Amino acid sequence: MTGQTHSPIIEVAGRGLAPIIQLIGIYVFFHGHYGPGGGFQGGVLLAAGVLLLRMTVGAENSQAHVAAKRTLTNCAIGAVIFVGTGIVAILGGGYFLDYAHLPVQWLEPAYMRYYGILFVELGITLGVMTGLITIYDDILEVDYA
Amino acid sequence: MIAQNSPALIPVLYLLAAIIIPITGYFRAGSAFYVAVLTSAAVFVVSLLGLQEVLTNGTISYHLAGWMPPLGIELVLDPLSAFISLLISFSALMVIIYAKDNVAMELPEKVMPFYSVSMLLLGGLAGMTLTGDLFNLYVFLEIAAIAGYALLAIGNKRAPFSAFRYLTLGTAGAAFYLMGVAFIFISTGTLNMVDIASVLPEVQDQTAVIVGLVLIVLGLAVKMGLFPIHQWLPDAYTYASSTATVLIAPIGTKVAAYVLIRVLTIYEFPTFIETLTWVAAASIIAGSILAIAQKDIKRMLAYSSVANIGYITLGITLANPLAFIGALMHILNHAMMKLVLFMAAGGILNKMGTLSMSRMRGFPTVMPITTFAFIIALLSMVGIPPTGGFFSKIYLLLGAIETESWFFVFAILLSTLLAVAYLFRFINIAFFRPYEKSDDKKIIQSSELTLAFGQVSPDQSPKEFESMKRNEMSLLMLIPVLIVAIGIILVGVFNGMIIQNLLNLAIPDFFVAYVN
Amino acid sequence: MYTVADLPARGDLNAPAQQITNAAGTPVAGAYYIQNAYKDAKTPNMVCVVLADYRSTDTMGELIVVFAGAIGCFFVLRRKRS
Amino acid sequence: MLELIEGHYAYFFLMLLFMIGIYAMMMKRNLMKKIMGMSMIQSATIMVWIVSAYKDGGTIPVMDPNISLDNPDLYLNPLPHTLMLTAIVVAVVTLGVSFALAVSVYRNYNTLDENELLDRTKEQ
Amino acid sequence: MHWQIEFLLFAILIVAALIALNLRNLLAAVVTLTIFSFMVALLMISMGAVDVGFTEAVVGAGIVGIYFVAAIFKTTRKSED
Repeated sequence: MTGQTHSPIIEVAGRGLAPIIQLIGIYVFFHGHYGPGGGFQGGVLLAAGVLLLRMTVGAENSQAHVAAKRTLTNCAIGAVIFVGTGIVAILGGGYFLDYAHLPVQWLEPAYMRYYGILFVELGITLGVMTGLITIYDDILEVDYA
Repeated sequence: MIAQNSPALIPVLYLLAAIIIPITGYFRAGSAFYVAVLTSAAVFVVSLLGLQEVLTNGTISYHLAGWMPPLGIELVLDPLSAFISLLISFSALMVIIYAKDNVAMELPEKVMPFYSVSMLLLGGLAGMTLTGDLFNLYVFLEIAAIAGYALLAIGNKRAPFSAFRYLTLGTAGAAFYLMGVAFIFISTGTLNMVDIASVLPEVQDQTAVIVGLVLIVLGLAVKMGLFPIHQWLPDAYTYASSTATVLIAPIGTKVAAYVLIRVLTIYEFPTFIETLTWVAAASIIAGSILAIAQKDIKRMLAYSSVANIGYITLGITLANPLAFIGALMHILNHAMMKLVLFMAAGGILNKMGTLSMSRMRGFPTVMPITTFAFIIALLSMVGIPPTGGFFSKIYLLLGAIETESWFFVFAILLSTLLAVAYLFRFINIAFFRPYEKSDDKKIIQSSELTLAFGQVSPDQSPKEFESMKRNEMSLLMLIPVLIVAIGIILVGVFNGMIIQNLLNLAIPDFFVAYVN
Repeated sequence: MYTVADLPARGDLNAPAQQITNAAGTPVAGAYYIQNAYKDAKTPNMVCVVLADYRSTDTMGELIVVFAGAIGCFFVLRRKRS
Repeated sequence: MLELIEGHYAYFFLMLLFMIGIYAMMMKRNLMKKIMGMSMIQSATIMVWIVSAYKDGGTIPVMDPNISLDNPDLYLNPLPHTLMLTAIVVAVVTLGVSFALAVSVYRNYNTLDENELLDRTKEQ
Repeated sequence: MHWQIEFLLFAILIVAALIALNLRNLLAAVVTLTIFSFMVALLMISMGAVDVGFTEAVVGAGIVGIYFVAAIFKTTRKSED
């Protein structure tokens, strides 16, 4: 499973499907405000695309797509985006995670919440995607050096 | 501003440190420790400020995301939660300082993730302490639990399996908790604790509400390690690395006990909770008896944890002010005792290479200062007057006598006698068995981590050996042990002050306020 | 098992969780969210608003849990290659 | 009686599922089977919340310009949905950590059978 | 008509759970568990929780399945009970 498969059909199908899954993931992420979807589902779909590549073309060959040694750091960055937003809101004089006190005063509060949600969901997407890939890599001991 | 925001800052700073550590660790591996120490110190200061704010201006209710409580999530910093969060941040600071040398010795390859995971554990526990929302409590509980599983899984060969058993039990406990919350939510329509308390008189006679409480208590009992479901605790504590045990043992189970107080406060301590008192009494007796039968120090301490969590639960469920103060005092005392005992045990394991009681001969001459701290903590566990343990037991006893429940008085006294037994067993082995020459050989052979003993050969002259035998823990490990050991005595001396100024305020309103 | 029979029936509009104000007079969160989610954040998907605004701390906890799982697995499983 | 069943059959099924999960966690000897039982318990708990959010005649909690927002009876309750979104994530990550521990156990003992593991941990 | 479909889904759910627990071959059990997850997702959608149903479908049938297969690949495929 960590190695490359020997069947060309599987490999071609994997290579072809993974970008489509990831495209759907991005769509789902941005569609979250208007219908079912959002940061978490988008992140899971993006992660599923990467895992499909990991399984079909082999862990070594898919390193160029998402490197195993960077996933944990990226997951942390995703979480920092979320927690950092909250801290910035405290510095802006509000409660923790109060988007109405973010330092972008030219927007009216409702739209600040709108973009605040979008920004936070960006953090969720990045964090969930890389976090799930990290767990998979660790279970299968994908080499990361 | 810091004091006003302290309810949010206490957990969030820990979590922020946890996620910053991998990022800085990616560039410089050695930075993890400094981030962790700085954060623990900062949180300690913040929780001190928060406590001061609470004592002067009353309870802080912090509305996360700026929404009023039934809509948003509320964090509550009242005297009780301020007390517990101060305790958490204090022991966190001590443990993180202590951990530096120990982690470098025990887990040299995993320094960075260790600090990150321990920060997650602390953040989860602090969040559990402060939150006023039942579902948010579940989220923080899971953060703490996942960090705990990971920490306990590193250790000797048997550690992953014991951690796995803890995981299955803990997940079942969390599922029970969530199911209980679901029943309460369906019957009351709200998740905020204050709100539930105000709705509860209308729906009190529905079975769903009561079963919800029972399920929540069952879920928490797993986390606390009460008697019938305590099996995960000794295994997990014994096989894990000593740093992880030091981090989890003093505060992990106590926070679950504290959450029990919070949940029972919603219900104003219903009478059917008396069953739990009997469970607690069984826990005290069984824990003490099993502790005596153990050969390994860490295992003995783990079983005595079961007994002590029994004391705390007993104090909570007796539901009168005296016993309640006793329980809170015991949370403080027991956390400090376990801090010293497990820290010392970690040092012993590193220097002597063994934790088996029967091979402790000569241990006082090798590590005199550690022995001093160890004995103080054991005295506190038994309840000898100048130490803090005496006063918490006195309050528990007074509480039990006030409700005229003589069986519980008997259980506390019996357990004290048993505690004396294991104290003397240790003293007997450590001080009164003659120190034999052959023991040196044993120590040398058994200790793989030996640093100073490495050059000593058994054939050297006794005098030469005497001078090289002193093998204390490193200074960075010794300082926290001594601070906490002195703290135990200080808590004993100033117990009246602590109770009057802090714990009296923490008693729920429906108990008659106890004036010292 | 016996307890669930005592719960409000499924889809019951009179269940406590579906009211506008509860027995003690405080607003019930669910109904408030439905009425005000669009006003407060201009976002039609109520679940999204509740997730990322009203109860954003839960979501932060969720993300931290994912991170905890990732670093927990890293801590438990990853070892230096010789 | 029939009303009771019609209103509550979902709860009964879910309690049954919860029992099955508990049974699997206690009785099954293979660690993977225990993990499966764990995921069943979590699913059952999540479903109980979802059932509690259902309203007769309510639509999904996404704003529809044709349906008035003022009458909350016309939309499902979004709160349990949100909470369960979080709970699902937590469940998945717990499963991930449990796999990590199971793999770690297998590395040390080369078996996943609980009885054998208990024997081997005792004899040392 | 609505509640009959739901009843059927619940029945499949329970049966899938029991089969997953009783299969000796862990890989087959995992596939059955994926069916179980998918039934849960369908039930959620039939109760109007589209977001949650979507998540459960993506997670339960996708990620958890992958993790299970990965863990079984790393350990063993046979089960004693």
